Amino acid sequence: MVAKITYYLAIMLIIGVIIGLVIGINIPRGVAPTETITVTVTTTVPQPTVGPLSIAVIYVTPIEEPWNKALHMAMMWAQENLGIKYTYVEKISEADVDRVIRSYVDAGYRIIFPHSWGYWSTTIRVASEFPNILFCQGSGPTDQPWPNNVVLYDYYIQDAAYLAGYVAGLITQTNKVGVITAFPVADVNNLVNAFIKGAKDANPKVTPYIIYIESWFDPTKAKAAALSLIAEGVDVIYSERFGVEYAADEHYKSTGKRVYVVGNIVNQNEAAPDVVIGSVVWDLRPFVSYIITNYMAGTLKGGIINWTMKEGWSRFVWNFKLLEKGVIPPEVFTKVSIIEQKLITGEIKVEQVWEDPRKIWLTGT
Amino acid sequence: MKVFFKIIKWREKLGVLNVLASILAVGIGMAILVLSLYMCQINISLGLQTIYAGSLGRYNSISETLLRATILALISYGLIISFTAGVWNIGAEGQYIMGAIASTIVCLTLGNILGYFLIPLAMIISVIIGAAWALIPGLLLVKLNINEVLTTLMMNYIAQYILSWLVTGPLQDKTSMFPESPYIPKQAFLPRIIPIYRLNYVSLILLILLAPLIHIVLGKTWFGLSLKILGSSKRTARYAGINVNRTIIISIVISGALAGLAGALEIMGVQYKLRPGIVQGYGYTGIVITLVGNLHPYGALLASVLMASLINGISETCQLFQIPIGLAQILQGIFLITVISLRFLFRFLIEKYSKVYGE
Amino acid sequence: MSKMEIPFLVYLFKDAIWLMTPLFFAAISEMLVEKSGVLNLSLEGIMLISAFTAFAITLQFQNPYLGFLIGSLSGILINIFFYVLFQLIGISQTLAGLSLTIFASGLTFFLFRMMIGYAISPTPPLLKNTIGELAIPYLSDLPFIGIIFFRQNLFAYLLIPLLFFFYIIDNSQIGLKIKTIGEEPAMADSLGIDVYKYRLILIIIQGFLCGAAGSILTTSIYNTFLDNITAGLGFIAITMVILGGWNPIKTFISCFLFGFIYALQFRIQMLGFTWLPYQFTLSLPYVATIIFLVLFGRRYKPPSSLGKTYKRIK
Amino acid sequence: MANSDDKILLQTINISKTYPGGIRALDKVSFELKEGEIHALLGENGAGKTTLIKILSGILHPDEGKILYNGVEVAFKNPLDAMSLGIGVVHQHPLLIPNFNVYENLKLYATIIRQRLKIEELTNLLKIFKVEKSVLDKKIADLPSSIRQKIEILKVLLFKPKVLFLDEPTSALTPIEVEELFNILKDLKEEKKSIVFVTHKIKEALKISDRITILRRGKKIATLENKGNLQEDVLATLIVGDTTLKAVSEKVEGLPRNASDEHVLVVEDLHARDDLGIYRLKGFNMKLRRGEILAIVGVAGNGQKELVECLTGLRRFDKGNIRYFNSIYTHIVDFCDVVRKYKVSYITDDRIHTGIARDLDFLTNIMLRDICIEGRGIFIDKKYFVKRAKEMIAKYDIKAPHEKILVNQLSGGNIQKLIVARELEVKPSIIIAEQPTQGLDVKTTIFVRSLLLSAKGDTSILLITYDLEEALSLADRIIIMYDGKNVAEHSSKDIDLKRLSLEMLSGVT
Repeated sequence: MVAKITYYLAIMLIIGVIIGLVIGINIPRGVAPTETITVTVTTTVPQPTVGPLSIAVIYVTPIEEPWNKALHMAMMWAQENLGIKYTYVEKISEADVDRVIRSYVDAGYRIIFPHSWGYWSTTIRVASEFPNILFCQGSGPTDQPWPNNVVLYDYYIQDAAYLAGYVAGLITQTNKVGVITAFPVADVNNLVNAFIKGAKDANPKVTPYIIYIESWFDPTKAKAAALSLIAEGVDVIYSERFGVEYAADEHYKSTGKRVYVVGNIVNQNEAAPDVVIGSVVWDLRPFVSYIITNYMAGTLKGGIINWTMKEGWSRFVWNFKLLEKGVIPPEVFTKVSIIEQKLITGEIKVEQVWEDPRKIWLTGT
Repeated sequence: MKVFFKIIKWREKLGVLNVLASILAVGIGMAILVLSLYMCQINISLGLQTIYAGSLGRYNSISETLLRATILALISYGLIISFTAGVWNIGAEGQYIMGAIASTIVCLTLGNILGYFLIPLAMIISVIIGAAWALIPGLLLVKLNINEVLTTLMMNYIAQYILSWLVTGPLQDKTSMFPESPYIPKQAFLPRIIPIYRLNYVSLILLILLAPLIHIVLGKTWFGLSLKILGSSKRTARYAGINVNRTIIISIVISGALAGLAGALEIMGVQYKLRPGIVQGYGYTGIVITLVGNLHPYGALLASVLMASLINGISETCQLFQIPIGLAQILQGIFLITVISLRFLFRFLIEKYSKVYGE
Repeated sequence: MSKMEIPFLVYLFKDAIWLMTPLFFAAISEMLVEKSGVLNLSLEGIMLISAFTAFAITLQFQNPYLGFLIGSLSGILINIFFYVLFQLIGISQTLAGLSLTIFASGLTFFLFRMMIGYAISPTPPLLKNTIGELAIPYLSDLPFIGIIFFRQNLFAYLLIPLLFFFYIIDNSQIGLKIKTIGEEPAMADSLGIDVYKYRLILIIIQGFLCGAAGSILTTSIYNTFLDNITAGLGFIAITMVILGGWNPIKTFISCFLFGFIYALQFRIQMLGFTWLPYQFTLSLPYVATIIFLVLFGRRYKPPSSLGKTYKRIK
Repeated sequence: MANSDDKILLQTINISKTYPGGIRALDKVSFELKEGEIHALLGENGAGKTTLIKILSGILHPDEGKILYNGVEVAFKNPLDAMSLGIGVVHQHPLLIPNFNVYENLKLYATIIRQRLKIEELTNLLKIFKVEKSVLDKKIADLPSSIRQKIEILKVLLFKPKVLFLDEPTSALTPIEVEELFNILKDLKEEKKSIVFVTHKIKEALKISDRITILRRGKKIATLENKGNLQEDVLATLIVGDTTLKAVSEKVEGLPRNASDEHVLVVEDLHARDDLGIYRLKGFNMKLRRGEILAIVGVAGNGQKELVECLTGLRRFDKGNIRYFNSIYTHIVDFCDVVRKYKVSYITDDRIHTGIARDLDFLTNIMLRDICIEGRGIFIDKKYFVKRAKEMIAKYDIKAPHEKILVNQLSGGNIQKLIVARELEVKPSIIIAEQPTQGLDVKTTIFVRSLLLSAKGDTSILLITYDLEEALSLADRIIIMYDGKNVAEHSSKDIDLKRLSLEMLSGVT
C-alpha cells in the first residue's frame, strides 16, 4: 500500500515537474505588475444615463448585510434628495472588482464606492490610473499611500458603541453582557472595546462575554451563538453581527423574559421591537451628502474620514417603543442622554482601541 | 421530425449529434438570456451590446474573460480525462482549493529564497497537492469500492474548511481586517502580457497548449484509448487487458493535478493572496463546461471562453442595468440540463430509430 | 462554572435539537430514497427553492403555515422534475442533481432580488408571522427536561414521530421491498415490485420532506430569506445519511451530533478554548464519514444500485 | 409410485419460445406433471430446461402454446401469478439478495407471496436442513454457496407450494447433502406434492424421479417411466442425440490435422475457487500442441469459466501452474504481458458486455486487442487501423457501412464476426475461444467455424464449448471436463459417442 502510494506520488511528481518546468521557466518574464501606468480606455458601452451625477457602489455581499445596508440606505436617500443617479452591484468577489470598477468608469460613473476592505489594493491601483474619478473606499489600512482621489472611510462608530455599552451596563440584571461579533480584527475590536468600556464605566461589576462567529454575515450562526449566550445568563447582547435579534425575540416569546439586544450599523429596532433596546447606527447620509456637495463644488479632498458623533456620523438610536412601555426606566434614558451630550461636545472622548478585546477584558476572569 | 430521422440515417454518428446538442443547449441558454433581459425591461440590443462589451469588447474585458476562461478550462481539461474514464470526479472544487493553498504556502515561505524557480516550484507543489487530494477518493474507489461521487463531494467541504482555517489562522495577514493571507511576493506574480491587465503568459499558454495536448492524448494514444474503453465498460477494459485500477487512479489523479494547477494560477495570476473569495464554484462550472464541451478539449476550450464571457458579460449587464446577479448561474444550470438532456435524447433516438446492420 | 453547569448542558441540548431539525427532515428523506437506489444530490437546490417559495408565500399572505405548505409542495415539484430528468430522459442522477442545485442557487437569488428589489428597510425583509417556539403546557415547566424537550419549535416535536415513522417503514414489508429495489432492481421488478412506482412515490415523499426542511429555514428559523440560505445543509444531510449507515436511528444520532457540535462551537469559545478552530469541529462530519467509510467499508456499504437508474429491458 | 391414472396437475401444450437474437429455446414442447410425482427434466445445456421452468413460473412468457393448471388455462403475467397458484421455484442461481441477511430474504419472499413467515416452521426446516439458527442474521454474501442453495430451497419449501420446481438444485451441494435433499423430496412426495427436478446428471435423475422427460435443443425427445430399468447409456444417447454423429463426418477435410509435439500452452494441476470461495477447479491438466484445435467439452458449471479466467489473468489460482510456451506462471498478474509476448487472443462468450466497448465506434473496437500488443508505445497509428478496418469489413463480410459506425448499431452476429476478426487479425499463436458460436444463426456459425479452422496451423486454438457437436466438428482432440477435472481425452478420429456423453454427463470414465 505504502509502496503504491509512493509510486503514485512519484508519477504525480514527474507530471508536476514536467508541467512546471516546461511552463514556468521558459517563459519570458514580463514586467511585474505596476500600479501607476495610465492608459486611455476606449468606451464601447453606451452611457446608460445622462444628466445627474452617477455614483456606483460595489458590495462584496448581498445588500441585506448591515454593513452594506448602511451605505445603500444613504445612497437611496441621496438619490431621492440630492438628485444623483445611484447604481450598485452586489456579490462581487475581490478578484473581479478590478473589472467592475473599470466598466463603471467606462460607463461614465464619476464617483465609485468600493465598499469592502478586500477591495483596497485594487482601489489604490485603479485610482492612480483614473485621477479624474473619485473613489470612496470603505475601510482599508490607514498606513498605505492613498492617491489624492481616494476618500477612505470606515465604521469608526466607537462613541455610539460606548453609549450602547453604557446602556447595557445600566440595565443588566445579571451583570453579564455579551457581544456577538465577526472576527478579532482592528475595526471590529474598536467597537467591541468601546462597548465593553461603556458597560464597565456604567457598572464596574459587568462581566463581558464575547463570541466570534467567524463570518461577516451569517444570521443562523449569530442566532445559535446568541442562544448559547442567553443560556449562560447574559441579558444584554451587542449584536455586532446581525442575527441575535431572532434569538432574543424567540426567547422572549417562549419564556416572556427579555434579553436586550443592541443592534449595530443600521437601525435594527424593527427586527424585534420587543427586545431590541436600541441600535448603534452608522449614519452615512451626512457623509454621502458631504461627498456629493463638495464634489460638485470642486472642494473635495481625498484622505481619511475620521468623524464622530458630532458630525452625525454615528448615533445611538433608542427603541422608543420600549421606552414608552416603560420597560426601560426613564432614569436610564436621562443618564444616558447626559453622557450622549458630553460625547457630542467632546467632554468625553472614546479612544480607538485596536487590540483584541479578549486580551483586554477577559484576562483574570 | 422526419428530417431529423433522415439526418440520423444520413450520418450514423453520435459525435455530430452531440456537438449539435451542445450548440442547441447554448442556443436555448441564449434564448433564455434574451427572455430574461426582456423580462427585466431592458432594451435587448443594448443588453446584448453590454454583454459583449463586458466580455470581449474591450482590452480589459478580453483579458479578464480569458483569464477566467483559462482557470475554468484547466479544470475542465482534467475533468475530461476522468469523465472519459467514467470516473465522476465532482471534487475539482476541492482539488482547486488545495492547489491554491499549496501555491500560496510555497510562495509565502520560500518567496525570498528561490527567485526564478519560485513559480515553477509553486506550480509543481500545487499540482502534486491537487493530485494527492484526488488520489484519496481514487484509492477509496479502487480499494474499497466506495462511490467516488460521495467522497469527492465531501472532500470539497473538507478543503473549504481547511482554507477557511488557514486564512483565519496560520496564514492570516495580521494587519488585515479580512480573513486573508498576505500578498505573495512580487516575483511569484505570473508575468503579464500587458502589464496593466492581469492576463498572463502562463495561463494563456496553458489554455492554448493543453487543449491539443489533451486531444492527442485522448484521440491518438493507447492510453487515451484505454480511458475510452474503461469509460465505456469496465468489463471490456478488463477483457482487453487494461489495468483497470491503475487507469482509474491515473485518470482521477490527472484531473486533480490540473485542478490544482488551476488553483495555483488563480493565486499567482489573479488574486495574489489566499482568501475565501477564491472559492467561486469553479469546480462545478468546470463540470458544466466539460459536458457542454462534449468531453472534448476543443469543445471545453470554446465552452470555457463562452462561459467566462457570459459570467463577465452578464455581470457587467447586471451592474449597469441593476438586474439581480445570479443570472449567470441560472444559465449554467440551464446549459447543463439542456445539454445532457439533448445528448441522451439523441442517443435514445439513434438507438430506437436507426438501422441495425446485419439483420 | 460549576453553578452554571446544568443550565449550560440543558441549553446545549435544546440548541442541538433546534439546529438538527431541518437537517433531519432532509436527511431522513434522503435515506429512504437512497435505500431505493436513487442518489439525489439536488437536496440543496430543493431546499433553496422551497425556502424561497415558503418565504414568498408567507410574505404575500402573512400565513406561515400556508407558506410552509406551499414551500413543501414546491419541493415535490422540483423533485418530480429531478425524477423526469434521470428516469425519463436518462441523465445520470449525479449530474441531474448537481445541475438542479446550480440552477436553484442562481434562480432563488435572482427571484428574491426581483421580488424585494431596492428594499430600504434597515433589516432584511422579515416575516411578521412565523412558526415559532411552542411551549407545551405543564410539561414545559418540568426542570431541565421541560426546557430541552418541551420548549421547542413546532417542527422539533415532529422529529420523533418522523423518526418513528421512518423506523417503522424501514422495518416493514414496504421497507423490505424498497431495500430490494435498491439492491437488485431487476430482481425486484421480476418479482412484481414496480420499481418505477416505488421510486416515484419515494421521490414525492422526499420532495415534500426536503421542501419542508427548506421551508422550516425561512418560516421558522431565519424568518427571512437570504442568499444561499441553506449554506450546504443539503450536502451535510447527504453526509449524515452515509454516516448513519442508511439506518434511521443512526442517521438521527448523527444529525443530533452535528447539531450538538454546531451548538458546542460557540460554547467552546465562551469557555475560553480558543485554540480549537471552529473549522475543525465543522468539518468533523465529513472527515468522520470518510474515516468511517475507510474503516468500516463493509458496514457502510451503500445500496448496491445507488445512483444507477434502472431501465426495464423489454 | 405414481400411476398413469393420477390427476394431471400442470400441463403445457406446444409451448414455444424464441429469444431475441433468434435462438429458439423451446420448440412445441408439451409436458405434463402429475400430482404427487417427482418428474425429472433431463438435457444438455441449452436444451431448454431452464426456459421451460421460467415459463412455468411466470418469469418468461411463451410465444405460443398453452399452460393448463388443474385443467384450466392460465396465463402468468409475472411470477406472482404463478406463486399465488402454489408454484414454488428453486432457481439454479439462488434469487437471494446478497446484501440482505437470510431472515430478510425470507421475509421478502413472504412479503411478495403475501404470506406470513411462521417461525416454528422455519426452525423446524432449519433443523431438517441441518442449518444453524445463527445463520439467519448473516448476510447472504457472507455464506458459502451450499448454505445459500439450502436457503433457496428452504425459502420455497417454507410456504408449502403445491408444485415445486428445482432447477439444478444439487450443483452446490456435497453428495451427503444431496442425499438429505432427496429424503426431503421423498417426504414431500408423500404429502402429494408435485416436484419437477431439473438436472443434467443422469444418475440423480434415475435415483429420485418417477418419470423422466428428455429435452434436446428445445424439443422434447421422450418421456420415460422410471421403474428402475432404465440404462444410463440409453439415456445419454437420447440426451446427446444422433445428429452429433453426423457432424463428425461433415468436418472440413484437407486441413492439417497432425500437429507438432511442441506444447504451447500447458496447464498443470490447476486449483481455483469461484467468487464464493468454492473450489471449481480441482486439479485440471491440459496440454495444447502447436497448430491443433483442442476442445474442452463439458456441461456448464464444471469449471470452464474459472479455467478461462485463470488463463486470461482475471482470476487467481491457488495451486498448480500455467505455462505459455516457455514461461511458467504460478499466477498471472498481467495478462497483457502474456498477450504481448506470445500473441494470445481471447474470444469471450459474453460478446455484448465484455467483448466490445458498446458506446464506441467500430474502429476503436478493432484496436482493443492491440492495446496489449502495441500499447506499450505511445501513439496509435490511426491510418494503419483505418486500412485494417476496411480490409476486415471486406474480408470477414462484416455488414458495416463504414469504420466509424457505432458498434451497438451492429447485429449480434456481426459483432461476433467483429470479435473473431479482431482476435484473428493480430496473427495470434494461441486463441482461447469460449463458445464462439453461441447464439448465432446457422450461416454465421458455419462462417465462424470455418474461420477458426482456417486459422489452425499457425495458430493453436483452445476451444471451450458446451456444445458437443461443435467440438466434434472442429477439434483435433477433445478433453472432457467434469467437476473441475479433466476426466477423459479423445482424439477426434475415434469417437465413441455413447462413452463421450456418459463421461460428460456423469464423469464416469
